[in-house]
Amino acid sequence: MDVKITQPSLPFPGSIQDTPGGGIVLSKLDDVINWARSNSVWPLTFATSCCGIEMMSAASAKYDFSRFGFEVARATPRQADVIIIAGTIVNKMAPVLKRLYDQMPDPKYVIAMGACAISGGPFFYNTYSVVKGADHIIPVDVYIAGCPPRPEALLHALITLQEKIRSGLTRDQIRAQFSEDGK
Amino acid sequence: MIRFLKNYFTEVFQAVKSLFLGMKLTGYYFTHPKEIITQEYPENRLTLNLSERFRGEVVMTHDEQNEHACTGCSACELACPNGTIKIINKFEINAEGKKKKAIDAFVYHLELCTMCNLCIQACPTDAIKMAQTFEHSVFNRNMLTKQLNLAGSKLREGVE
Amino acid sequence: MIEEITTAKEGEMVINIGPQHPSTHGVLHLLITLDGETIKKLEPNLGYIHRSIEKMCESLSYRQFIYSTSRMDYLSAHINNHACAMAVEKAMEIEVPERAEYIRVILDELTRIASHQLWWGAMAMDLGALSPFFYAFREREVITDIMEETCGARLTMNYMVPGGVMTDIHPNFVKHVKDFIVQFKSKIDEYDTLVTDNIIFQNRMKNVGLLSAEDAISYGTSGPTARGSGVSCDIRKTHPYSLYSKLQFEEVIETGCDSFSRYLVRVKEMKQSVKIIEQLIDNIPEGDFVAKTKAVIKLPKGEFYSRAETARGELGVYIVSEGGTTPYRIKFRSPGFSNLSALNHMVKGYKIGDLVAIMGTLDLVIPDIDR
Amino acid sequence: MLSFENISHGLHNWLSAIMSETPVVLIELTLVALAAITLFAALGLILVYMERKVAAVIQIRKGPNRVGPMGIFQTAADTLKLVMKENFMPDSVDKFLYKLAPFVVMITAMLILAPMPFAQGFQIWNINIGVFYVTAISSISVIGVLMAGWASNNKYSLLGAMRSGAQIVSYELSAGFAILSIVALTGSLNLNDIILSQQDGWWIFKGHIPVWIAFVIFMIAVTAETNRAPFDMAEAESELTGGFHTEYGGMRFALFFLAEYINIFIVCGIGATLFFGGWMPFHIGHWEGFNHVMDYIPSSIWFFGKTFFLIFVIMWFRWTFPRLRIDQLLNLEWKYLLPISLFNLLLITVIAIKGWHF
Amino acid sequence: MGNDELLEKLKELFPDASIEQGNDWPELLFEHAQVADGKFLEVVQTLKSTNEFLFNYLFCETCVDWKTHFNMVYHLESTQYRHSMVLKVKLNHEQPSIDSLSFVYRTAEMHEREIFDLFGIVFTGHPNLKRIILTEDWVGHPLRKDYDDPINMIKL
Repeated sequence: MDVKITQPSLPFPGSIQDTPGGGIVLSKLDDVINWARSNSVWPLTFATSCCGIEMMSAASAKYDFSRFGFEVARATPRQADVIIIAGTIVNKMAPVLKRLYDQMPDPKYVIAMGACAISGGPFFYNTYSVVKGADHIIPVDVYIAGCPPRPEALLHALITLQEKIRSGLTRDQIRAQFSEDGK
Repeated sequence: MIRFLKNYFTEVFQAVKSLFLGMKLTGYYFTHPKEIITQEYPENRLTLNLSERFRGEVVMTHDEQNEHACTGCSACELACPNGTIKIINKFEINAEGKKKKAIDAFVYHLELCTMCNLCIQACPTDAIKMAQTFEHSVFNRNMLTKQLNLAGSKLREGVE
Repeated sequence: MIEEITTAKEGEMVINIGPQHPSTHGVLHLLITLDGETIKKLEPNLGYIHRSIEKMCESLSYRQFIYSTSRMDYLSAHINNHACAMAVEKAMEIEVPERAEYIRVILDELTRIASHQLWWGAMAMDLGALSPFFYAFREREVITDIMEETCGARLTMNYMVPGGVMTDIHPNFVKHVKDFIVQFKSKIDEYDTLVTDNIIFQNRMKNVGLLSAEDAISYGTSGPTARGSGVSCDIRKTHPYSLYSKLQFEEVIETGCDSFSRYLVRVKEMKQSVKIIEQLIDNIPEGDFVAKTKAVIKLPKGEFYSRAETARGELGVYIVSEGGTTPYRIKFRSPGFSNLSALNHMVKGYKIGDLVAIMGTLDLVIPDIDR
Repeated sequence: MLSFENISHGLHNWLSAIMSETPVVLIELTLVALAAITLFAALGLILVYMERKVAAVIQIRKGPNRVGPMGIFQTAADTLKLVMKENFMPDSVDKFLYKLAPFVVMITAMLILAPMPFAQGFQIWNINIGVFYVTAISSISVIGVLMAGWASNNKYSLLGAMRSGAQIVSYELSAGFAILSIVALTGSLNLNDIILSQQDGWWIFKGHIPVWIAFVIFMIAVTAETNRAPFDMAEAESELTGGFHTEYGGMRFALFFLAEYINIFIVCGIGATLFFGGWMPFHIGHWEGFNHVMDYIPSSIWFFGKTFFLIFVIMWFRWTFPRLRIDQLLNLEWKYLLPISLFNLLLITVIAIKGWHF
Repeated sequence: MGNDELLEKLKELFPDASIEQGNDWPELLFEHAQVADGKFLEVVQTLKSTNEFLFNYLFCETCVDWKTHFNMVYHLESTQYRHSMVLKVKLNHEQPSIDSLSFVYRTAEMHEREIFDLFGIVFTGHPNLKRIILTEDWVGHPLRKDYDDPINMIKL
């Protein structure tokens, strides 16, 4: 029996946008700045639970997110660009997360990694202390589903985030654009 | 005194030796780039072979007539520990004029799913299975809520 | 909100370590009172990852609650699942097929190796050496690949079900495990060269974080933390479960009571785990991988306790059943919680740098502590 | 043959020919300043890139390879991003010191560049007390670190700064004694004279075992002085999150970051000058033919080659060893390195007086 | 010591408590009135220091809410003899309180803070009895059966 998968897999983010001028030589200053920002995304070492281990795996030699320049994990939010919410956020942690986010200088990005950070995931029902999605606390740019997502999935999310930074669009704009495309 | 000096120098020598051995090991890796084990995602996307058991997301299998095997028994919904699956049923009137239960929408919340495989185990008709996809990154959380049965799909004949 | 505690005496300084701090391996919050760099007092503040698993499990069926325990101590997910499955099996008096037991024990020990490897890398990273982390993950990735091939997930497998395991092992399982053992044995010496024998490392670890045997028992520590203090507490030896009574292996006990002996216990345990796997891998018997169970599991009325030795210590699963399909009350006695309680005792009088080393040797997993 | 010496002399002659002396000096000063800043930026980028690549290969991974060929623009992107980051200041900091600290650190790093002989006859300022100048100026950078730690109003920063203060002040002693041993051998404080004294062989080969000991002590001390692992007490990421620069972000953090690498370059440059003859090619005694062949390699390549080799060794340390504890660190200095270097200096003085070196 | 022998010995020692063989270990159940006024500490001290028992390892301490009463459950083990027992104390539901064991078993300090936090049981004599897991301003004790939080808890 021939079977096909119902959901067409998402188009790969890196392949959507052709950079004019073949890569590095860009015309506008904005583009140069966005290029720099997108290629230098320093994460905050912030992990609450299981997804943090997959984040460590993504840093490890086999997956090595340093290829994209992400390996400069900063322990202090003052120097970080992206906060990867790797794990569940509970009510007690929520103010701390908000504070960490506020301490980061602009421009800053947020990746919600895994089911817990997106929506509370396994702890959505019948729990009294779990925040049902980190985007109730801070705005999230990219969501990765999975529990926990593979290291490759994290890399995919980072590439997706790079695409967002390069496009120079705000969160709402890029959401609107992608909803129109029907993805 | 001599023994003390001897011990002292042995200790210093051992210490320096241990440091040197450590540097030798890292030096070995520095001079042997073949030890590098990095797999370059996304360049290796096409050759990336995930195990067939890898649980990436739940999908419903459809054949070429756009038919699936889900009877809407909601065994998966019951088996799911955290309400990832919602089955909305409708009643269809078939050729013989009988009312028959069928799924209207098989709603799957990928943002909640923990890939625990309990729904697949529970399914009596093997209508759903785990796919090996993992590139689920989206800008909008709503896009993770999916309807697994394709538009206009029907229950395959003979599946009860 | 983190509040400044202003009860410090003259000349003392109160520092918040965490909830976001690289060496707490998660979101642990420690309030430490310092005199210069010397720690006078330490008070842990938990709950930054308290996900109310115990409350949640009260509304999950006995098949479902196992998956949530993978998220407790995610580095010993298999062993957690094993303990839960054992508790249900004990209550239901299910006979687990021999093949399932073999698979379970092999996977448990692989999990233990993977957990200790991650600990080894993270511990070295805490002490400032960054390369060991990458070498440790090289071997760990091999294990996660084996897990993924057979169980379908890399970290939170949910592979053990009441009565056995979820699916049969992958056809390549045996071969890949053997390959791993060969690779592991050739690389384990590097661990010693790079870290164990290093003079800086030894100076950082020896005579630091002393925990006497009496204190270790009184503080309820278990696992390598207690065994580093000379307490025999390996559940696999003292209360053998599954196949462990038939296996030849040694309980690693070091009597140094300091950070270095806790370190040695873990490194040696990896070798013991390999020994266990070697005994089993060639003899996996044919047969069912899961016992026949009813679709809906109802536990008889009563209280059931099962103990298992995770990579961090003794995990207890205490189920109170009222005879229904869901537990009335479930309690996970997590090893990290008790081990953490000894931290205040261990760090008094040491420096901040030592605190990091001592916490490293306790191998804390915060979701395991908070549950 | 095109060399830095010819270029600088040519430029000077050309400028002198077309205008009077004062504008020439002004123009030359501007040019030197521009050149120094450019060199700084370039060195910072190259060293950070080198560090990341060395780390990657030691850690069996690939390292940055996306941004530009082999990832060579990675650090450029990082710098640009840091420059474009929000220029924020936490509320409760001491505003003046907070702003000043990164510049103090950066400017001291720049100042030490002055007497550095990059190539034959190519030096910003041929000062006759060069060695003294370098040791004096390099100790100012600790003030910048202390300022940063104090002004940040953060306990981690304060601890980091205090550690750094204790560490740099103590390790400066043995670094100083190691430098002095070469001064004792050459009898000059002028860096150029020191290089010229190595015409028939570098001190590391001429000076017997005591110079080796001095060199090892020098390497340990400068690793500590530049706050590099295994002596990165001041930052100690796993203990103090970021140490003295915990509260810094954006451009100000970039200045600290760059200054760290510039400092490494400078101390390695000094080390290369003192022990490996700076720009002096590899000469063996009076083997005229061999020496002549070696002279064909430009002097700037000799200097940078040696310096980068020493930088690599320091990076190698970093990616191999765990960090020391603060009290062990001070013990190492006061109980081992300082007595040894004092004794060693005595030995070298005897060698110098008796003329026992080659 | 085997479970049967242990059971006998315990019966001898505590004739007024109800003792039965549980699924794994002997279970010793006290009513709260039997161990009030510091008697509980005596009982535990006896169990810990009697040469035949030496229950020096408290490996699990928890509480069960039975709606009408609470049951404190202590799992004790002897690291020397490797025998274990379960000690239970019935507490009333209105004002549950019991002596703290934190000076007998150091590990009890953290466990009791957790139980205080999640069940609201007051441990008299505890050195530092305050919430450890939830925030200080949390209302209620979530592991009690009557706990309800319509805002945070979404029922499935």
